[in-house]
Amino acid sequence: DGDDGGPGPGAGPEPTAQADPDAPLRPDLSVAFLPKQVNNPYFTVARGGGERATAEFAGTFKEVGPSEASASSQVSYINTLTQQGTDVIAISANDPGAVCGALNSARDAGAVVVTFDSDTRAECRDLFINQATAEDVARTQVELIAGQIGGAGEIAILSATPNATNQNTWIALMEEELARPAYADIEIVAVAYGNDEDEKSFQETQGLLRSHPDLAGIVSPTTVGLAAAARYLSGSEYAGRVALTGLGTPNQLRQFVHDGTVESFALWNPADLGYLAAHAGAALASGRLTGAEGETFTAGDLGEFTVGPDGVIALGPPTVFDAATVDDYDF
Amino acid sequence: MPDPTAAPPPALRLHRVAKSFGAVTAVSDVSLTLHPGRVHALAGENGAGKSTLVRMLAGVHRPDRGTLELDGHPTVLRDPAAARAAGIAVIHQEPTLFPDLSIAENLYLSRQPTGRLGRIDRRALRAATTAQLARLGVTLDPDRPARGLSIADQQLVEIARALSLDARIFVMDEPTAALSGTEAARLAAVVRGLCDRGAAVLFISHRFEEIFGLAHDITVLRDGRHVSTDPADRLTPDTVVRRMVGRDVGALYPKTPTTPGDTVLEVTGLTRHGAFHDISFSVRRGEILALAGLVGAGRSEVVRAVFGVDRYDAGTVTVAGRPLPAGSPAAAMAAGLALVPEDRRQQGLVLQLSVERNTALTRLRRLARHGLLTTRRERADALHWTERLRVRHGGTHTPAGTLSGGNQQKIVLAKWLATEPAVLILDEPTRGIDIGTKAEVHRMMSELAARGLAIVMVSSELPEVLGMADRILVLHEGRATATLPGPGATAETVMAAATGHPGGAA
Amino acid sequence: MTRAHPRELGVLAALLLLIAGTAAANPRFLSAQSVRDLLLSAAILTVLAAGQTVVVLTRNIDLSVGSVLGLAAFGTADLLATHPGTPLPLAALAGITIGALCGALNGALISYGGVPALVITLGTLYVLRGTAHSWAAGRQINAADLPRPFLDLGTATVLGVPLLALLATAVVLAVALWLHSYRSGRELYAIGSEPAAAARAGVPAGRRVRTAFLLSGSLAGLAGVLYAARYGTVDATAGQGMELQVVAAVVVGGVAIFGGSGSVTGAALGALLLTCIGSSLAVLRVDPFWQQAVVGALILAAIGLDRLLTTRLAARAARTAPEVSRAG
Amino acid sequence: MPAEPPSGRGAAVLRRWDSALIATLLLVTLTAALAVDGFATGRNAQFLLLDAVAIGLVALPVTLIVITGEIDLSVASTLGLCSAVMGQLWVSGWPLELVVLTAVALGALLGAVNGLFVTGFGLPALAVTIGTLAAYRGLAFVVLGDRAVADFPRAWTDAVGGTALAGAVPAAMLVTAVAAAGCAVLLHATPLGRSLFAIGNNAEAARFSGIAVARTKFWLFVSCGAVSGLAGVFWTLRYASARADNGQGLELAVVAAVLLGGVSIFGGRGTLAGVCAGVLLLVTLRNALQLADVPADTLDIVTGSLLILSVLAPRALTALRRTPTTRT
Ligand SMILES: Nc1ncnc2c1ncn2[C@@H]1O[C@H](COP(=O)(O)OP(=O)(O)OP(=O)(O)O)[C@@H](O)[C@H]1O
Ligand SMILES: Nc1ncnc2c1ncn2[C@@H]1O[C@H](COP(=O)(O)OP(=O)(O)OP(=O)(O)O)[C@@H](O)[C@H]1O
Ligand SMILES: [Mg+2]
Ligand SMILES: [Mg+2]
Repeated sequence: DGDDGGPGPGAGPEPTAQADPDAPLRPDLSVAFLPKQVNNPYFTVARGGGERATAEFAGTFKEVGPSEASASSQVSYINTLTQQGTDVIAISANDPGAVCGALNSARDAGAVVVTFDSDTRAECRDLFINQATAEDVARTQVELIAGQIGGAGEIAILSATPNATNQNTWIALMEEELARPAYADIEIVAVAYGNDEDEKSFQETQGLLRSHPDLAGIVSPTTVGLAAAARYLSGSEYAGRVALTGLGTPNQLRQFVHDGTVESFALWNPADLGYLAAHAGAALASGRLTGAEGETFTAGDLGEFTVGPDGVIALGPPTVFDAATVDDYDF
Repeated sequence: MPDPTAAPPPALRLHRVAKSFGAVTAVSDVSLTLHPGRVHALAGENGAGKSTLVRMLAGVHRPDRGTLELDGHPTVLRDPAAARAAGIAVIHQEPTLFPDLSIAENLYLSRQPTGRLGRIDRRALRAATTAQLARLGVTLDPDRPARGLSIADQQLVEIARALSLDARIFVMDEPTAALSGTEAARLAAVVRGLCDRGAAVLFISHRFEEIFGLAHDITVLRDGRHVSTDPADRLTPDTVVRRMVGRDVGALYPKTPTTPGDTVLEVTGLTRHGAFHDISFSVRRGEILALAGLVGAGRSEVVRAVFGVDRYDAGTVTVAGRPLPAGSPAAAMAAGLALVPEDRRQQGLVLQLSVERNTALTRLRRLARHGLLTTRRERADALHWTERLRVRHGGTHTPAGTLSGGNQQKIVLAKWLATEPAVLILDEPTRGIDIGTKAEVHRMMSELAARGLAIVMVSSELPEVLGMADRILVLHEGRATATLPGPGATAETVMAAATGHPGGAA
Repeated sequence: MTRAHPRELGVLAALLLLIAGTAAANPRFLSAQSVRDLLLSAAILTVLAAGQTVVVLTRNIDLSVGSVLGLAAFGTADLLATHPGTPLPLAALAGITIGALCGALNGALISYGGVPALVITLGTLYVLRGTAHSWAAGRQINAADLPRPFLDLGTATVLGVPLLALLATAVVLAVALWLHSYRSGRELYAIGSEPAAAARAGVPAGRRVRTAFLLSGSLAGLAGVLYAARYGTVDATAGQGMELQVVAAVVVGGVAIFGGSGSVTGAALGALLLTCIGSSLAVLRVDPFWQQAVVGALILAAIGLDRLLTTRLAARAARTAPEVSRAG
Repeated sequence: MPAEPPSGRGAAVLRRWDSALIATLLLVTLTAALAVDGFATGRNAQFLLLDAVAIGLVALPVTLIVITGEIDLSVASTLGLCSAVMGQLWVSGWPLELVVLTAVALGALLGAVNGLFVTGFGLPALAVTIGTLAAYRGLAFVVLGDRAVADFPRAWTDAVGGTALAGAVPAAMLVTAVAAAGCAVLLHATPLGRSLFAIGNNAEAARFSGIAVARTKFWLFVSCGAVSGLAGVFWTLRYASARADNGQGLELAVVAAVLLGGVSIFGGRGTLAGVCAGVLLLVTLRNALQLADVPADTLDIVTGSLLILSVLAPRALTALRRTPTTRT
């Protein structure tokens, strides 16, 4: 389905001006973060990074957003930001298409738009800050699970909602990765969807174990799913028999890493993601970047980044956490 | 008759109480004294303020002015619980039961016999209920939910509930309105028993034979004001009526003989399992057919099925030669049928809506102009009918629920008379209606019949049946037991058929 | 109420049908661990349904339970995380107290204001959820922040039966006993059956309604504590959207939505049925895109079946009524 | 469900509530215009009115349904399913005119299913529509899965977001306003409207008066479905995105607006002007508070408090005007 986040070829307004890497950063930039949903712990951490970055270039920062993840309420927040004349809008989109009209009005009114975590169609934003390339995420998780189950066995995937775009991209790439000869003995037997709800994730984990008695491992590329599956496994007869890995935050999984339910798992640092998004927005708004492929800029203490094809900047490969390193992080 | 010289102090005294609802003065300056061992009857037209007085004694309304004394002590009844605690048991005019609770719990709610650890003793509860109902000669299953009880059965449960209270003062607001003679007689016996035990009773009825049969004292109210209080033996029905109405009342059953025309309504083999079986009758223009029987005989269910609000399993209904589709009141109305149902509060009226909305409800389309309906038109129409039936109301825009019981009944009559039906079905048309208006209703029925209407009347009042009907169909346990000619029938022949012993009268 | 309970029979039939069907397709659905998981999963919903039943019987409704659960869950977890030394009973009491306060607020607004519960609790649903969010301010409390013994409560078993399930059963039995055998419990039915009659009979309706909401709130608080113990991860969204599930459980369990009839055992069966539907779909590996549609269809089927059984039984009772013999 | 005591002032209080609500709306608008930057601009007014369209449209039939004492919680799911089907048909190459008609017809069909369950089988509407809420949403996922269809023609999406009357009002709002006016006449000045109030207050008496209660309710559910389908079309074109989860959670906002508008949840009372004012008040307040950078938590708290106030205030008004003597 090419109608979601997939960057369309030749889409988007061509950069009109030339980038000037030495342009001074505009003073008093107003930066607004618009997460999928406010009060979501993941985005709270990302906001921390954004706030830190904004303080570095002496802008004003705010976070606004709906209390439940829906595209339509994001639209009304974008409209509000447009009304307020915000300079930088950093958004994690609930729907790649639905927010497009509103974002383009915002850009017409002079704002720059940076997407992070979850992209829109390429023609409605200036830059996308990719937390990790999908290939990296998929490869890391496959490596982790393969190591944990000793390179052979049945595995299952516990995803978020069936319509989560990034989840589905990762799952597809994991399947590709597993098709390589090195993983010939590993087979994905099922994909379950816990809808990012605790109870549903519990039930789906149970269902997986029930319908696949020989299951060797579960990969859950979503923080809620991973935490719920870990909690369920740790208290059930399957503890220690079924391996578990995926994407999760160190704080959520510390307990289960220490009690042996989860050997290792991966994630990027959401704070860095927010930090990078804010800096990229400032660079755009000041004319240091236009979003064209090949441009480079420095994002505070994270160092230098290069704009890739379709205006995508990658944060870097995800970090792997295990018993030795999990206590070094706090998010 | 108890000896008046040895009269103990009054059990209850109301002194110059008054009560208004907005602009409507329901009761003004009424005093009333109830003595232990005496039955005090309250008489008055519909809307005279009787039920309002009752509600004050029940703790439902608080008087605006005036005082209440119990055994000589001034008392304020803040709520129904307080009235009950003070030893006052009330039977309200409109029975209000808990449809989902069993009859036993309806009787003994909050007073259920309890056993160990305060748990309800269900066996004792059932036994007490059976005993209480037996006092009234009623055999209802104590475990049966109250939902679906006929109005009469509801009234009986309401009475049993009040009687089961260990009270010193009993207030009874038209307890017999829905009952037939048998039950009413049994209630009278129970009331006498209560008096003998020293209870004081306030008794309200529109039936004079009951009042004069029971009461020691009679108070007459008019327009919310006290008119007179006298010992019953110094009064006659005529004097009471004159004091109530302020004028003489015409004959109660002014039946004018008519020559019946063509058959309009024909019912053949009507059956509904569990309710009635193989009922057939026909009514001709100008004729009044009465359906008689004991309470619960199934009369109401027959007429409901004919009108289409209830389904039936077999049989046909034909109006003016055309078969009527089952289960459609709208079709019945289009064919010229009208049904004044027995339960005015549930079936007859939308209590929350204004009088004018209620009277218009049967003719919404006819009153509309270009599809639009205005309050002005509804009001003009409602005023016409309320004046014709002499309804006492605080304006046609007031909710129907604020009218007195009898006046509500008149609104139901009005909304159906206004449809100008060819066949008028009346289920207990004069329940709760005062004597003056009753005469009026009867006169109207005669008039309508004379103008060629066919009338089917269900009534539990034998005199009404005998006085008004051209023919009487008697039902017993869902089956027709006799068809009697109106003029020739006597109370005995009807009762014989109603109890299942037609004795060759058919 | 002393007769057989046809309303519960309907749900029970639906439940057995579902279990039999699933077990036929996958026998492991009846394994010890599986049954344990099922009971565990149903426990929280059951506790909520018990409270909701009491409220619905009085012709009211409590839509705020999901938000109350969230607030209590977060409160308890926050307390335990910031004061790790807090004795567990005290922490549980704190959660229940939060719930009780919310319930008392609902009850007071409804009974003193004389206003419809649906509107008030829809309002407090928003208000309490907003409060939980501003309290949590995006924080999440994780398993590592919670004391081990507290987390163990969520998984502990007594003689192989999950502790949480036992607790839920105890709650249901206690409420059932109260509703069935105590005067005040019967008064709840009376209030819901016909408020006007209850007023005339001198039933202290206001007090009873307040009690019902207090109970519902407290049980939602308890459910919040159980939630925190079971899932180990709590943020301000805990229990979001739960209200519709609870109402569905109660209604499926045969409690009349307009009050006056139904039983808490029926509601508990309803909760079990709903949970079972979720588990069955997971075990049967029903296409994820179909799952929600099937849940909806099964809810409809359950209430339909219940209605069918009820009317059948009523019809049979009417036909065998003593007064009138049946037509030949 | 005669839960409301027959009060002589019911209608009058309601009328006063309408005017109070409209006054509040004007006050909020005026205050926001003076105090909130960017509120009093033509563009913001456009945004605001566009935001009100979906809620406002769906609130109309829901108002009628609630006045008859029923409820429809499945409206948002119907919207979602119609949107999903619209997307699916569009990608499979149907002409858009036909797609739109099909979506509306589908909505009517879904409403008919609700109506059949409620009037045909006599099941409580709350229970039925909680079931179809899940079922329809689930079917939306079955139809469109995780896909989003976005490539609707610009001409259509622009038309939906476009303006009429010389750019003064969004065209969609104009349509909604006309529909609202039509509904108001229907409800307050036609035989059908009168019978809706009668049904809501006492369905039995309405049936005894020759009103086809079941048939009326059935058609109300059908039209509610059709309007929800229309709202789905609007939603899809407005956001240029057909998705299975479109409009999720809208049902509570709609019910909140209807109740805020003074419609009694027990049926039989309410005005359409009140509901319109309720919708606009909710949307305006949200818009103004968002512009004032009030966080989402506080928005929820304000919305909830407003709902609670909406029922408590008329009571307080009545209580002030008459001393409590009646307790029927
Ligand atoms: N709640 C109320 N609000 C407004 N008016 C009321 C209310 N209750 C009673 N009234 C008015 O008070 C007057 C007296 O009514 P009441 O019910 O006491 O009459 P009643 O003597 O019992 O008549 P009936 O014989 O018809 O039962 C009537 O005009 C009635 O409309
Ligand atoms: N909806 C119902 N459900 C169950 N039983 C009912 C229902 N309606 C009436 N009954 C019972 O059916 C019997 C016949 O009632 P019906 O009202 O037709 O009697 P009736 O001859 O009109 O007497 P009444 O004087 O009480 O009106 C009664 O025993 C009544 O309790
Ligand atoms: Mg009276
Ligand atoms: Mg009858």
